[in-house]
Amino acid sequence: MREAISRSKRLDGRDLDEMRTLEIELGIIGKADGSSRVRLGNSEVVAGVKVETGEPFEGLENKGALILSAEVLPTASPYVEPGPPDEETIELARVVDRGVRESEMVDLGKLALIPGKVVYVIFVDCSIINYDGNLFDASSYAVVSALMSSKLPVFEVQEGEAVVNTGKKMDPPLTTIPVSITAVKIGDSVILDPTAEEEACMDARITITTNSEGKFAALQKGSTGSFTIDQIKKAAEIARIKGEEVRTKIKELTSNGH
Amino acid sequence: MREAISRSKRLDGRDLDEMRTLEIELGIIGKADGSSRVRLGNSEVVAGVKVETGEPFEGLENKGALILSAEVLPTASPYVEPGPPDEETIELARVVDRGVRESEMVDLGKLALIPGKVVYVIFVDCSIINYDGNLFDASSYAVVSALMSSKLPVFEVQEGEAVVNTGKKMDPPLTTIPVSITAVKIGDSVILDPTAEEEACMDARITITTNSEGKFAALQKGSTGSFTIDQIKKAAEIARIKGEEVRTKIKELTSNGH
Amino acid sequence: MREAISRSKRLDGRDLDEMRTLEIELGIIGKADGSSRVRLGNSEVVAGVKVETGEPFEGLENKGALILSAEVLPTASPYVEPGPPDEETIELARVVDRGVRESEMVDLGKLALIPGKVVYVIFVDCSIINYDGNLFDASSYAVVSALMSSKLPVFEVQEGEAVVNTGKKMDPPLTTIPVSITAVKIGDSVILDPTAEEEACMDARITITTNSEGKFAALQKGSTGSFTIDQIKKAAEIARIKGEEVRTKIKELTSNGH
Amino acid sequence: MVQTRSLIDEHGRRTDGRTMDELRNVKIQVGIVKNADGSAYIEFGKNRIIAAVYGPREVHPKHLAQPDRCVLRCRYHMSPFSTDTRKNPAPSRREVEISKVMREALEPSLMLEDYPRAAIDVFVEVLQADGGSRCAGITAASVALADAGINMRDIVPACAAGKVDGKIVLDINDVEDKEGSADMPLAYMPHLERVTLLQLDGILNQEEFNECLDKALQGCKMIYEIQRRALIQKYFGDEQELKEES
Amino acid sequence: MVQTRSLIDEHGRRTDGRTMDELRNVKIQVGIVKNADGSAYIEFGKNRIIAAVYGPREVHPKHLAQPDRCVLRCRYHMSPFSTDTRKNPAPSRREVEISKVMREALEPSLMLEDYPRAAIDVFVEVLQADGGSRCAGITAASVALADAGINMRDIVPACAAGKVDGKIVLDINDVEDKEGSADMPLAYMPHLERVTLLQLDGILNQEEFNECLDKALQGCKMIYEIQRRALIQKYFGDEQELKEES
Amino acid sequence: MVQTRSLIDEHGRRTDGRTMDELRNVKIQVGIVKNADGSAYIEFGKNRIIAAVYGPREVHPKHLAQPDRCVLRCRYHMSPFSTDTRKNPAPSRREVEISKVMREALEPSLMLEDYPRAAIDVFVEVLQADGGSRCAGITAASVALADAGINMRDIVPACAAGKVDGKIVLDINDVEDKEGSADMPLAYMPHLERVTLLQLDGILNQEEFNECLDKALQGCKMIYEIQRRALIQKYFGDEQELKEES
Repeated sequence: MREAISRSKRLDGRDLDEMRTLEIELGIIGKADGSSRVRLGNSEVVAGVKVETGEPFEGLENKGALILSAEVLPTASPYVEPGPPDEETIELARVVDRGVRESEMVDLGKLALIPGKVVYVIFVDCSIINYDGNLFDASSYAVVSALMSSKLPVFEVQEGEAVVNTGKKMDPPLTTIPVSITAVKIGDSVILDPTAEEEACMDARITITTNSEGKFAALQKGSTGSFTIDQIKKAAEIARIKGEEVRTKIKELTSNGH
Repeated sequence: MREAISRSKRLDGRDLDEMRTLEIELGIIGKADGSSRVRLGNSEVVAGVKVETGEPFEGLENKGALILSAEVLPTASPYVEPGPPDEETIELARVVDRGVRESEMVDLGKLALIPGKVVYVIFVDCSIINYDGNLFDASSYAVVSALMSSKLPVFEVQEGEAVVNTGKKMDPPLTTIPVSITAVKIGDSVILDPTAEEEACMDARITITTNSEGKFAALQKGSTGSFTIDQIKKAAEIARIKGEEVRTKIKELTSNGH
Repeated sequence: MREAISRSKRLDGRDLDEMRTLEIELGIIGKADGSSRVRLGNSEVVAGVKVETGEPFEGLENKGALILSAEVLPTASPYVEPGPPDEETIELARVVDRGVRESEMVDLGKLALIPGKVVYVIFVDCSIINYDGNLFDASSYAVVSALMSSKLPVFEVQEGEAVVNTGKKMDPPLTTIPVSITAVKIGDSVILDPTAEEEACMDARITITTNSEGKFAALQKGSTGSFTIDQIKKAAEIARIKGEEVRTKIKELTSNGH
Repeated sequence: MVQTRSLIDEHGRRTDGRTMDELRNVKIQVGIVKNADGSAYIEFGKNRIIAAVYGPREVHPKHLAQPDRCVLRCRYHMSPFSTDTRKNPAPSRREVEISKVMREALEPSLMLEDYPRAAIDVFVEVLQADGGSRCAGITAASVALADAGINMRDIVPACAAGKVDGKIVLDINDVEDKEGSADMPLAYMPHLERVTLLQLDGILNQEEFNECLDKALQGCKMIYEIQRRALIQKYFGDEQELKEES
Repeated sequence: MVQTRSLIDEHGRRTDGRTMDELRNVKIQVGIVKNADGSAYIEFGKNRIIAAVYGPREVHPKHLAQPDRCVLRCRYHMSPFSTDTRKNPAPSRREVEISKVMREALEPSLMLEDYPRAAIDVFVEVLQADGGSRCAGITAASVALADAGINMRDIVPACAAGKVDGKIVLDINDVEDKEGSADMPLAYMPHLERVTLLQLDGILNQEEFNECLDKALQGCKMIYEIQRRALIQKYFGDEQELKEES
Repeated sequence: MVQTRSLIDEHGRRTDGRTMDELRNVKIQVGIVKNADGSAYIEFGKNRIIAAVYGPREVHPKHLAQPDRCVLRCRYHMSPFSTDTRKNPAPSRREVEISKVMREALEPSLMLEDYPRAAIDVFVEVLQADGGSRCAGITAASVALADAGINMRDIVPACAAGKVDGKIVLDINDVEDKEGSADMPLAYMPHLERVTLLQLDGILNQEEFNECLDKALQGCKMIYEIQRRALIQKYFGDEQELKEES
């Protein structure tokens, strides 16, 4: 494969900078306040949004809380062991979280109820059903589209500081659409949206998230190889351009029926 | 053994539908609000009831909470590893719990203090000291007799919603006596109250709990074999009849000194 | 080594009842409310004091809470596995705790804020950086000197039972200086302040803590050997005498810059 | 269980419009998890469940291998967003118990002696939970095992019956489970005529008990047909199905 | 420790009516856990404790085996109903420490070199806890080890002494432990004359320290007699005991 | 990130008095953990961090060993007293992630193929945490690896740049991390000219992104000098250093 890639060929016929087909299905989990099933090639992720009330995080007393988790289900590949999240899954969840959080996609400042005491708590959980590479982007797109399609319960503060669910629903206060683009280096080539096979022989990985204005919001270099400064600057530029393409696609796929 | 059982003989000379001797000793744990030591043949279980106050379960705001746990102590057999409860012990605790809960033995509706906020919390914990088969029934009888012999502390709600222990004691609000009967299938025979040796070669197990009216309240098929529909209907009938016998025995053994 | 010790010689040239050099550096963790780095020979421990408010312990409603933990860092020796504290580390933390607690070094009765509800909570945590024997004494000296050098935040109870940090600092209410002395038996000899090498061939260990009045406050026999009654009485006497020497040393080392 | 409102109307219709003997909508898709050796996705009422099978394969750690048979392992797990209130992702005691009875419900249908020293893993993920998720999970898992090509003695459909407003009804949904008075899940091998899972929560007299058992059995036979069609659909396509039906 | 009320009256009687040198009631039954290789049940004041021994037996995992001696393992555990407030069943740091000192208290009495590559497990379950449960547990465990036929150099009785109302007293109970000013548990091999466990909580001067140690030692000797009788009772019955006493 | 007060004054000075391109005080001591094969202590602003290396050594459990290379393991851990509010000693998700990226930042610098079947363990303990503890930890760990005599292709310095009050500045401290608008930690092998760690939190446009990257790179080169001197100091003493500088 390394040899093929050095000649700008990929096993599935894609160009080096070509993403796989992205499919998004919304609302598949009726019990969730928002949900999405994303297929990026053969990688498949279901994300669900659940909204409750709870205490704010320390130091962020006037903001709603956003809590993101991921589980790579043992259905996803023969190599997954059921159990608490391992190092890689923790990194995955934290990188996806960082894209959402640092881009300030959700305006958490609008989700406090009683500052310092009670705020909206938004759980976004990802279940990875099938693994065929690039879980960073697949999970990120699932989370972003689940949030975009979500309807939050409207809570109200009553006298005596009781917080009640009014039964009404509202759109979440969203400000931007963060899109992550993951590239991996194999030999001297840098390719986008790697499959499981490609990840198995990658030297290094880089995931770059941009917001709707094309600004960078988060970045994570991963794996045990290294990049030159130029490779990184180039990857950033590609992430900006490809990110905009994916953003357009996500908008299109999530606007059906909205 | 399979051969002997097929000729309606058991190693300990019992008939196929004969239970082992049941002994019940009450009040052995003075610090508990109720306690019982049950010997069913060589299987031995100590159960203790502890009553505290706490929050109700979600969805059951107007009811006391009943929490049942079991530990198979490493004293019980050479094969027990100390540690958190395994799959079998969790099943054991949940099946015993189901018999008590579904028969509504304890009228939990009478054990709320401040609905939605503070209720009686009844812990019933089983320590299995020696294992010689049929822990389901031995633990169930220990739990039921510990509850029957228990005296609950009387809590009172004072002004300002403070809950205080009055120092008084009361009988628990009991409505029925659930009795479980466990049968196992070995070859084509169905035997009651299996020993450890018999369990080692069983194909399937069924535990059926009846209440004082002879109605069915809970059932659990276990192990990797299967039953015919007729075997189940017959087991249900036997559970009703034998259950009544055991109920009479439990009443007799727990009435001493009351 | 056993043979040398039987002739009253130690590998590092010390007398049987001679302690190694004790070094104490205070205030190295500016973010802590008190801190200390102790070197006893090549054993090295950092202790930090953090003060918060919280609920009192059950049965001790009118007292501040003192919570002591220890971690033997994997830096400390090739044989330490990272992970939750093992049996030996739990014993270490509990023995150091007992010396501080039973001597009533900190007058916890002065650290309640709203009796039964809110009290000062003093965390003292030890990180063992390098292991060369006698962690009991090294950790104990680190904890005691960190407490001696600590400045506690002053909390105040305002109307409506709100507890606020005033931003002021106060000395902790200390009553005595507990000092532990650890002796180990190798063959028929009893030696003080063992190195790692000496501990590796010890038969039994005894740690005795005295207070500033020379009274005994805590004792722990450890390891799988045994002592005669006379050996213990003698060890107690030595602990009193050597304890006073170490106490003088600690006072001296902690008074610099105070 | 608390009886708070009428769960069956004057026309014998239940809260979701079903008659007493009617199943909820059940849809099974075979082979939807690309990496698995076999898989199935089931919609059973509002249940949304994926079952994936890996194996027969090597056992890790090796000392768990059996010299004369295959080890069957089973995990029933609920995604955090599957329930009304968010579920903690760590396995609950309930999930541990269901994993056990699910394994015991599937094991009699498998020719485990054909794969000595190996293991088969069945992973059941509940993406959305409605009443009867364990029955739906067993139903999907049995189809996934067939899809994986495991040697089987029979397929295992599962279905519950229960008591609601004093009547025995088929296939208890979420509301009926919470507010009804009894729930009896059953798994049954239709050709071998054997019960492989049976549980009961709630009060039934002897007559009701037998009626409930028989009704759940009928449900299993209906579920079996749906399992069969889903497998035919996968392996022979729509055409074959039409031919067969004609 | 808090001194809130008088724990010794004008006649030198303690809260439970004992004199300063009196043990609580101690009763030992040998061999009560059917499956164990050795076992004992002890009532020591209000303590109700079971000790069971399994071994010598194979070690799992194998790499823990020692080529030249037997591995001794020990678990001290409290049942959830054993204490005034319900105890969480997960082992506390206190239970971990007591398990360790208990093992170290028993090990010197055992000829572990006689069983290379094997393990002996001692399980001590506190069904009801009173003051001195670690001493009662060691006492019962040592009898259970004898009952299991393990080669022993000595039996290990254990007993505490302490300081209450300014006086050194034998065998501290629950109230005296909480409200008294010092507690010193001791385990002692009476024939080898060796201390195998010693701890101290609370303040004693040198003189009191020595008095306390001597008093606990006397307690151990009294406990030893009770251990001996319990073993004779088991193996030779009442008759033998009567003969011997005559 | 919240912008609440001015973090750069009219003279271009930051809250701790530094200019835009100035590092905090960095001090490295080599070889301070006696038992370790290599170690370093770093003070980096208010960070106080110890890095210790054990290995190359045998791998436990053995099945983790690699036939053709050494396994590198890395733990980043914070002492409970290292942070403003006491930190729970159990490893947080943040610590797990940092342990991973730290390992990946160090691995390209090591000739792991020289030690087949072995393991090298790097333990980084944060005694006091300030902004940039991961960079300080990598910096110290790389020195500790050199001190352990591991075959290396390069040393790995690490340093962050970020955006504060609309300006790109070097080496973000705690306040700037919390109140600034972007933080970009970088680890860089100065001779091989390769980036081994890069992260970004916060908003930057393309130009700022490149500026930030370049600034962090300059920081790494400055840190590298400090690493080099610390190692020379250890191995050749002050004299050598003076000679070299003259």
